Amino acid sequence: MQPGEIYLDYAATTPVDQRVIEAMTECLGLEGDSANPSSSHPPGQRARARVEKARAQIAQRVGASPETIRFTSGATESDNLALLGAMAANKHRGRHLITSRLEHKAVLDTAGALQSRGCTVSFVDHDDDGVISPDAVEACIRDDTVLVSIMHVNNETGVVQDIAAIGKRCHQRGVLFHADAAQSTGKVPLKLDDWPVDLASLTAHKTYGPMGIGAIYIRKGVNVQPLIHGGEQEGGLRPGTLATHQIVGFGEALELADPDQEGAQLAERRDRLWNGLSAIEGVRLNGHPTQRSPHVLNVTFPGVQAESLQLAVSEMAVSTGSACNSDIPEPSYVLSAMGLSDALAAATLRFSVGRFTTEAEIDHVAERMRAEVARLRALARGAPNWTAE
Amino acid sequence: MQPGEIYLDYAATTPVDQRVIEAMTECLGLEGDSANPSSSHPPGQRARARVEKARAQIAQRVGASPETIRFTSGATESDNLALLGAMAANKHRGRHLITSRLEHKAVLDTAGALQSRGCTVSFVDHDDDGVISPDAVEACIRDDTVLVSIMHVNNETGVVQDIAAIGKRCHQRGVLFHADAAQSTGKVPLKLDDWPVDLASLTAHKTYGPMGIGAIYIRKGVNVQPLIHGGEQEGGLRPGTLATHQIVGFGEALELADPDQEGAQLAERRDRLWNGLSAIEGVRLNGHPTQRSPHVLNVTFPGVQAESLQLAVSEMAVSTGSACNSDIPEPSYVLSAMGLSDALAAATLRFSVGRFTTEAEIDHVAERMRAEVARLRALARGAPNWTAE
Amino acid sequence: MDYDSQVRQRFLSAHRAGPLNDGASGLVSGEAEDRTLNVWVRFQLRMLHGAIHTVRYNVYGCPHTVAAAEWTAERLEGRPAGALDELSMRKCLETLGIPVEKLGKLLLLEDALAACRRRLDEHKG
Amino acid sequence: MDYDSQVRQRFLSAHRAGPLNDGASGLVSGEAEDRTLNVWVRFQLRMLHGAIHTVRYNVYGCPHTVAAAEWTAERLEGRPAGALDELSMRKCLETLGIPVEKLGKLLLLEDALAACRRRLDEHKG
Ligand SMILES: Cc1ncc(COP(=O)(O)O)c(C=O)c1O
Ligand SMILES: Cc1ncc(COP(=O)(O)O)c(C=O)c1O
Repeated sequence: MQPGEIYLDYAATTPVDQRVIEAMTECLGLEGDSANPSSSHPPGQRARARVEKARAQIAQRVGASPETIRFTSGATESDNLALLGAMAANKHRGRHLITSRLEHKAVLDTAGALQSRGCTVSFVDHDDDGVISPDAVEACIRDDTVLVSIMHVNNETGVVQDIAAIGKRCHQRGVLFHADAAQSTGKVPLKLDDWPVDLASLTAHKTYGPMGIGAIYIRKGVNVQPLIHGGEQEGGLRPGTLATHQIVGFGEALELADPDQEGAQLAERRDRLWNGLSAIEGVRLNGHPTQRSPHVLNVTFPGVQAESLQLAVSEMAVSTGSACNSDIPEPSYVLSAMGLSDALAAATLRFSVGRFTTEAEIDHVAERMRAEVARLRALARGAPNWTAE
Repeated sequence: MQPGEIYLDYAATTPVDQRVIEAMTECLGLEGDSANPSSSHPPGQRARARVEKARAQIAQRVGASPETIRFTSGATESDNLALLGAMAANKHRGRHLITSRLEHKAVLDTAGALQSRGCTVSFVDHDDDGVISPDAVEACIRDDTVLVSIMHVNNETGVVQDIAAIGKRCHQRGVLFHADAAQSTGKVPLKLDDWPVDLASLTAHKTYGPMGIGAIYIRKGVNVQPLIHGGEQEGGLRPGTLATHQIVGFGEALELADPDQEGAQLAERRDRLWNGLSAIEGVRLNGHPTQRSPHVLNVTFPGVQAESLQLAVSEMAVSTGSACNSDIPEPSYVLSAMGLSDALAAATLRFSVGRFTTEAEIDHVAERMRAEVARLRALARGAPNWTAE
Repeated sequence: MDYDSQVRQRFLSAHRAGPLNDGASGLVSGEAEDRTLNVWVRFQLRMLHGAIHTVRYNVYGCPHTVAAAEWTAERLEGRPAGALDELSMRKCLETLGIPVEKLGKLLLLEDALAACRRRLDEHKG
Repeated sequence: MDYDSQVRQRFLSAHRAGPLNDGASGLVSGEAEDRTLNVWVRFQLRMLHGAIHTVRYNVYGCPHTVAAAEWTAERLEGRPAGALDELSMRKCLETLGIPVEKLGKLLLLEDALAACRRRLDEHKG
């Protein structure tokens, strides 16, 4: 960030923690552990040891055993691998997938790809707060259902699904369960081996680790077909030279992440921000009021356009629409699915707090938001009702 | 590397150049350009600008225009995307693929996956020096041939294929041409837009850039289906959050890479090493004596096992077998395809020199190799002929 | 989104925003809206001796739309009434460096001006 | 490949490598090879008073095979001839921390020892 800028877009990505940068740098130069971790010579073996240490750190943080963790290039790839790979490897069980309309595009578009390959997809309903009930999931299960994919923490609203309860229903009915946990790590505890979860997607860059590295959790005994071929890395499931510095950064980041302690701090910042914003007339908090991750606040400011609000407060990095795809500003499909009108969806900003967010920043943001919403509402004075409904 | 170690495995991976590390670090911490390059706020746009600068740097180095370069997680993924994506997108033209037995596993295993999906694959012949003639490629082309995939520089032997000539035959016959150029950049000049190449695989970590980032070159107008779905990044062809620091490192690395100047320096080191090794009785250089990249030396030491030699000289990082897959020591399929017996293939080491290789290191290596080959040959005195034939 | 400084500056200042005093004489106003484009705009003109003396606007829209409204107001003040027909939003697009995808929204500004023009003609007629 | 220090040390020193002087008396030798496993080994034993006095070997193989040959030679010296039958390569695997995939190669050492044993019996017989 530049001086004077305030970063409140931690749900899009997090700056890499200084301690993580240091660990990564140790693997990069000629003096570092920079050999190929698949090489059999001593420098290769040292790099390999670092990779395996990181795998153990990650496994430990998400409540899994190391051999269930396979590295990928990020949660997008993990989501694809989970859906395409599990559906392909379990064709004999059927060709039916269940997911929701609140998922990340990495799941939704992959579900679309499966449809075009002859699979059928059911979308489970959710309530207006964006919560999916285990009953609703169970009601969608058919004899030919192979997989249910429901995200843990929603990236736009922060709503947390009860994946343990949902997974339980899946397992009772003999169906595989995948959870996209890209937004969870470090904010909400994960107990993957204990929970009835077969597959989970993880990513480093939402938890102060580097972009471009993620992992897939695959419960022992669950069959998944690789998307990428060539080489024996990651048990043949995900070939390609292992990126030591990236993996080490991921491991270090998860070693540092402590949902119990950090979650409370994030919630405190988030609540302070909501306190400051709720003074604005008509503002509305989207998503379940309590079943939510501590880092995200999704707020509608009826009567102003988020794009304008974003430019007005351009010293703050906040997100309009869906963070990962905001190249094209269009109303968020997640908010639309939750019943917001196009106008309200376009009047919504996502604030997401993180490790480096200060109270002073929060107070500044709340004050500036109050002033700019007032200015833009004055600019729009006389506008018809639909703009704010 | 640790003090006293000598790294001669640059074909497996290269340490990241210090200048590249610095550029990467600028994108990592809170003070850096660490936002998501798809975010519409100013820090996001700054990250995006860095990504686009890197794309231009890479394009420039490989003789392409920026919009032909799409980022992937490495050459393994690019090879998969090229083969699976082009075969899928061009089904109407046929289902026949041509490649060679000298390719990297990323191509060979993907060809295998295509076979299991109903495609047919022909393997073009090569001579004992590992050279593939354009005539031989043309002879394999059928009416239903969609794609030919031939690597530029072989990762084990360093043999350079004349991809411009091969591509020309493909284009004359209306067939797409893919070149795996993972080993080329910075060592052998690339002119992708000028050459009759439709698809090419690139990777950063063989050129002093970071592991875990690569690119695919896709000539304008060539259709490729994505492997991974979700999000609009890279024109929808390769979704997933763009890893700014990785991309920036790749760009900076290619900016620094100068095949004309550096190639000569590498060749000089390589020749000095060969000079020192050729004093050993019976040694044999594999691959074409002149049509080769300046960084690789593939040498057979009849009568000794490479695995033993490697442990004997464990202060030097050299490669036995195929670099990227040496988890499991088995005779190199490339050398076998070139006619070496199993025993000779298992008596082979790959030495690969790089930017940081010094003359003193070369001289030390040559001397140590002479001593250890002598010791191990003495150990094996009395062994039958097949061990050295 | 990367905004041209021309857009940014007009959006942030919006000098001519806000309603004219409705009580005054020689006042015409015109509105346009498009719900699917998520835009509403109203121009108010004070006419003096057959010329456009003052322009004010209110707008609900994206930064480009706001900037275009400000630009429009700038351009019209001091011009004869005929300027209402001549003002081109393609010109606006070019001058302010607005992406062409936004033209649909900008054309609503033309609609609002056309409504002003009709009012003016009614007054005369 | 990560070698146990037990393997590394024996491979690097290989104290008992090299042929015994063929001219001397009380010498038996036995070889084994497997081309597909890429291994050849020869043991030479000097017998004295019915016991194994000295063991030497030559070997063409991977570091584990070399280390196992060295270990075998160590273990046999000073033992009665019966030790040739008792020596277990599974024991060697365990002691030196050799991966079980290498057992096939190591069993060739047993074959070479068995050949020695046969020679010994022939001499006696
Ligand atoms: C819920 C969710 N799933 C998947 C992704 C994709 O993750 P990645 O950027 O690691 O590909 C993201 C964020 O981008 C996300 O928030
Ligand atoms: C010729 C060739 N192709 C592909 C690859 C795979 O590249 P990456 O490690 O970037 O996946 C390599 C090296 O690993 C290679 O040498």
